[in-house]
Amino acid sequence: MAPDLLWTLIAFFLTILVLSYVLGDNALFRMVMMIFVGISAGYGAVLLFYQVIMPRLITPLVTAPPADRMVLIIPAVLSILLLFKLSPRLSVLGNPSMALLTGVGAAVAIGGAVSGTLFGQISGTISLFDLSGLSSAGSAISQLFGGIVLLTGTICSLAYFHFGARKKGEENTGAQPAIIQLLAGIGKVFIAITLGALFAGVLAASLAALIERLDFLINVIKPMIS
Amino acid sequence: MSEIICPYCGYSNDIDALTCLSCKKSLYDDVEEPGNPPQQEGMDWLNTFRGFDTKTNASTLDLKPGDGSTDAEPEIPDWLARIRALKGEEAPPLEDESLPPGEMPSLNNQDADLPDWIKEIKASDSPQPGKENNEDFPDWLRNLSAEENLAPKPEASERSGAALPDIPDDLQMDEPAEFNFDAQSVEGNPIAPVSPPLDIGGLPDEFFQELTAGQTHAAEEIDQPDLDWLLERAQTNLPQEEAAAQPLDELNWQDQPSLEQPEPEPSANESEPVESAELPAWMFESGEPAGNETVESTEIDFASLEGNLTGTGSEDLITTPQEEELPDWLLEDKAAPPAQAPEYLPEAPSDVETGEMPGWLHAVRPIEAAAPKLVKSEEESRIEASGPLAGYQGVLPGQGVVTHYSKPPVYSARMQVTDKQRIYATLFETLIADEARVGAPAAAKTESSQLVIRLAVGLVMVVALLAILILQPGFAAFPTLVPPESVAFYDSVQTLTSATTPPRVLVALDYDPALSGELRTISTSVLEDWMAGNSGLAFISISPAGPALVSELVNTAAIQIPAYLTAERVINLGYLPGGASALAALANSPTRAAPTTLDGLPAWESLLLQGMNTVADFDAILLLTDNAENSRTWVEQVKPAAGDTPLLVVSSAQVAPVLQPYVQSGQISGMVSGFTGGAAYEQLTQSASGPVRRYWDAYQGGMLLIAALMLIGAAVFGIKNIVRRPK
Amino acid sequence: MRAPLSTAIAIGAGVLTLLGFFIPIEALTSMRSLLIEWAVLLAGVAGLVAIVHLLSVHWRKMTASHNRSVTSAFLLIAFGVTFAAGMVLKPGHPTVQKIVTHIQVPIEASLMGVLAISLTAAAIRLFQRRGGWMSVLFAVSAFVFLILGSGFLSSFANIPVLKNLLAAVNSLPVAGARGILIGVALGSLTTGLRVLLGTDRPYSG
Amino acid sequence: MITILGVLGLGVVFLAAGSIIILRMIGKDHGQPAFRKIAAFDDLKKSIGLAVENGTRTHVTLGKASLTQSSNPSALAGLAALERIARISSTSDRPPIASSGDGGLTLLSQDMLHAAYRSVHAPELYDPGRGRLTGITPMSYIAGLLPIATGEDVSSHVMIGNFGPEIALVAEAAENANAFSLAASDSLPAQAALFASAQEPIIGEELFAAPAYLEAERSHAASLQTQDILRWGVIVVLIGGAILKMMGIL
Repeated sequence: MAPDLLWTLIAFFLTILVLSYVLGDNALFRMVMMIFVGISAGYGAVLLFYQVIMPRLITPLVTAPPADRMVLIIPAVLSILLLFKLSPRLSVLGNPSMALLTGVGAAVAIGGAVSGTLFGQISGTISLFDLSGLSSAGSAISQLFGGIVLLTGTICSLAYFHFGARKKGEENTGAQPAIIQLLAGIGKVFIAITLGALFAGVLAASLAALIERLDFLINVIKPMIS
Repeated sequence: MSEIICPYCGYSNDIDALTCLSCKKSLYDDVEEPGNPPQQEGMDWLNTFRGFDTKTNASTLDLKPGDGSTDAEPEIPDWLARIRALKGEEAPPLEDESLPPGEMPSLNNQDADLPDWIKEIKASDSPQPGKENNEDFPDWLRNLSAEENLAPKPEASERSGAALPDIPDDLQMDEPAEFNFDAQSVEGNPIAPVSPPLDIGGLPDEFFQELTAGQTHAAEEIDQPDLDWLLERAQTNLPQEEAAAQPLDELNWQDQPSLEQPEPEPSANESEPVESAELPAWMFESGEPAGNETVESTEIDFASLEGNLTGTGSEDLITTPQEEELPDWLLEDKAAPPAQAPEYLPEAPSDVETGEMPGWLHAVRPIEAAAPKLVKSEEESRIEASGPLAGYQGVLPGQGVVTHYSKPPVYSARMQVTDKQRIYATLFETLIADEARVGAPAAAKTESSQLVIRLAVGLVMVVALLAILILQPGFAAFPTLVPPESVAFYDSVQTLTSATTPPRVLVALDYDPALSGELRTISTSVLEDWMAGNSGLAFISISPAGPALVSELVNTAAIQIPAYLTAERVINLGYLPGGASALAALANSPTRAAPTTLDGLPAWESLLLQGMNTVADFDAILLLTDNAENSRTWVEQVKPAAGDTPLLVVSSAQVAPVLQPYVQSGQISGMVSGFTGGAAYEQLTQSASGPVRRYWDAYQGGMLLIAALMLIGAAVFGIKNIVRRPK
Repeated sequence: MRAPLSTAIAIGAGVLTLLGFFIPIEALTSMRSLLIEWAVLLAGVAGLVAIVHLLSVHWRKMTASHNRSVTSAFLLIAFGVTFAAGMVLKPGHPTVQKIVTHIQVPIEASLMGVLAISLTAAAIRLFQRRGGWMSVLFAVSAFVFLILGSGFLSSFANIPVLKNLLAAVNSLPVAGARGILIGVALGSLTTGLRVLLGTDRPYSG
Repeated sequence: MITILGVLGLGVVFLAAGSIIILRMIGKDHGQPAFRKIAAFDDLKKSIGLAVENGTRTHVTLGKASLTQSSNPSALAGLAALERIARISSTSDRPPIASSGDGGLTLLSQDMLHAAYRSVHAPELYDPGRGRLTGITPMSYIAGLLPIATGEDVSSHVMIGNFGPEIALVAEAAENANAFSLAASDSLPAQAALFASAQEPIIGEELFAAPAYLEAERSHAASLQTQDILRWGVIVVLIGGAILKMMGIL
């Protein structure tokens, strides 16, 4: 049997077994899931070794000039300390490595949130009100109208998430001021529309995947039949 | 994966292990120890929750025979073990307690409130004189009674006076909102009642000591008549719904005035041990042999105590501690060798001296007050008889729980029921059983309907799509309305590929294999156009599986452009780990972020990438993505570094709405998203045999089918909701 | 204070990276790049450690005396074969890539296909699970965008009113998306800051 | 050279940090601030309590975001919630299990469980086997979650982190197993999928409120208050910016 045909048959049967989940959870499906987890972990481990550990640690430690090697000693030590996480007793030794990872991760997240999303979305919303360079009054009005609708939606969606509530003595009433309730009510409408649109998008993407798989099955069976 | 956590080393042991595989210590000694600190941890809502539990959580009471199976034994939660331990500690004094005449008939005060049929039954029995005499109680006990009678009492009397069909409602009145099992179970969540498996191992030794002590007392001191009233009192101790739900052969209680208490009253229950030695005639009716009675009374005392401890709850309706339904552990404990009893006996004299706290007072003290003291005094009083610690006081008992474990004796519990009683009982039982089963069928119904819907939807969709894919009916018109972002995308590609020098494009592959079906289909046409312009393509993958997907994608696209030399014009920079951070590094210095090819060769010295140092040196950046977050990072961190280099995006339909703002703000120069975008692009390129065109019928058919199914579902369940609302 | 050394490292590394993000001074930006490189390396090592842990968990399941999990054996075998092949042949080798394209891709794509069915079933049962006008709006919006996404209406593109209407409807989700994204950004900011302020110390195990 | 955006960014960061510190200090004197009711979190509390009472398990899954990704705060919020849940349910015979789709997160979840048990003086309850990596790719992570959803006596699933829409498969499996599921993600497609399939979906920013609503440390409440302050700041900037842009000043 040609190797390509063998690979195709493997893919064919795996597709069938996974699609059998439509009929309900079953032992074969669970078996395939475990194989899948194992294979992806194996491939991931190989990639991590060849694409991360080797080029970023081992190779430079061997080939880099002495000055760079001195710098590399720190991540090397931290990496070794991280290996202690495999032992419940000694796992505390890996905490400094995890601390560095968490600290840098938090900073990256803050940077992305502020300069990326926050500023990006605010400037994106404001730019809708840039009426300069519009040819006609009609287009200016329509853009202005569109801008106002989007601005209202954005503001109300933000207001919907307001957490603060009134306190009666020590008791949390959970009630919010009327104006926030009003804005939140409008915000809910926009959020529901957005989630609905995204849901349709997710359905479209997954439907495309289903169609592609079914087409694959047909293409495998067709030659066998004919 | 069922397991027991070792209280000493925390090792997860198998469900039926008695000793820890790791530290070899018994798993059932004091298992609740580790659990103590969190209770003081100030989690108010959970504390109140737990507080409710000991009063009302019926699921903890579900003493079905099957539950006692040894397989399930180790699964007993600690809290239940604690409750049992407390019950065990309270048990012995009940045997030798005596009650002044005034106490018992406190239940009779409610005659007026009773349903007529119970009054009828009562009329056939000798009435009980006397009233509840609280003066005889110590102050703290009076307060206790007062506290426990606060809220429920008026409602109780009011409701218990109502017609029979109302009774089941009453039974649920004390159930706190948080414990509305029926409501929860309809939602199919874990709040649906669960009967915890029983475990003798989970119980502290004191429990067994008390049990054996209890039996010894029962055997030696309690004479026949006393046993009868104990039986009656035990039954009255049960919450009303428990008693009411007893199977027919257990319903002799109905002709006992003690049962005229239609509402469980903690205070009444607690004061019941304070009964007169001169018991009324009706109390002496018994058809049972002494031996049986002895044990039976003890058992039912435990049951009644359980009633006291766990209070009422909808589950109590179907969990009557009748003889054959008594859990194994209870029967086994009674079968434990009495010889051991004296050694473990607490300092509770069999005959109460004047001025000392009588046994019944032990029994009715608040559990919190009684339990620790009892355990302490007992441990302190115990003197080791043998071994190296011989003569020492307060040594922990050596016996493992297993030594108490033996096959329980079987007791018969025949009760004489008249036809009239049988009719009432059946009626009562049916009413309550229906009430108790409110949640379960609803949940089951929901679950089954959910599975049926899923199966039906699956079959309909798969069959419909297969039919369309096989038949290719061609009913779906290719879109004529092309989104502006797709037009912008097409224009950029055309402009760059028609230039004199072939463009060099950084292709970022940022999708998982899950969506490769969609993205490969869309991007094949796009790549074909780039290849037709002999563009140099440098692929970099953000997802781990990306490098493998690259070769698949390139091979698929190259089939249509045989003249394109993939070996020279395509380079695979492999996987770029690190997500957003790595993208930032790529934006700063691509040569440093992705120095080698997938094969480990120096990438930036190759012919294709020679002289390139920044992402701005590329003629275009093509992002193939199904990931909203990474797309944002590309827009927010890589695009600024790329300067005028256009960022073109081929995206999955699921992220299109998220990327729309960036398209509007011009940060994304052009976008093709989903099959719709792919179809639009193929329309613009006038490609007659594009991959999207092949799937278009199935895609449009599938989308319309899903929309139709949603509409049907909304109509059916929407109408159902509207119809249900008035109820 | 718990884990003072780790807390100091987290705060120090975080603050330096953050400053390098906002203040484009050579010293800070290069320090930021260096720290990010280290973080990426450590994330890779952490990935390997976690994979070893995953294997140990499944080994325990497989060798348990009770409730033994047979499927765990498949996981371990699949891992062993893939890892050995990958280490020997390297990730770029066609055979290793075939493992991805002919085993991983079909399984993932099929699961995505199953998701289409699960989501359709969930959408059908939406009103059984939860009522309220937000659900109604969600369902209406999903229905409308399913029709739009199917390209069914684009056949009527020659109607100008419809064209403008579709354009307006298509831009509506942007408003809600912006609101949610800004909100998430605010949450990310405060959550990240809790780590940099040392009040959240997930690494102090 | 320092850019205006850089200065603005730093300003926002310092403002937020200062606000968290001050509100935290104020909170010590004035007690827990009042927040609006979010039914999902109330149901979560009940569900955890009942899991403890019934001897079943609570499962917390933290998503697939790498710590080096900008979407990691959702996982950090999940970790804070995990710590709280581990404390609450440490009395259970079946302690909670945590799962994730990233190596770093897995190690942090183990650390979190360890810290939680130590804080309730029950370090012996810690078992690293309960902080698991279920898969290294997004879909294999979900594939590894399915057995947990259908087995292991889990009665309550808490999904807080960065997921793809495929998390709906887990929500569905949980529902089939009659388990409670609360799901929150910072990813919009996942939120949409979960809105339809999860019992208790949490929308957008509410994800970051989980620790505060589970009565975790004072700083969590302070950061929620800070979010509110920044929210209204952003709203003012949006309105002001729009007006200035329209007038051609900006």
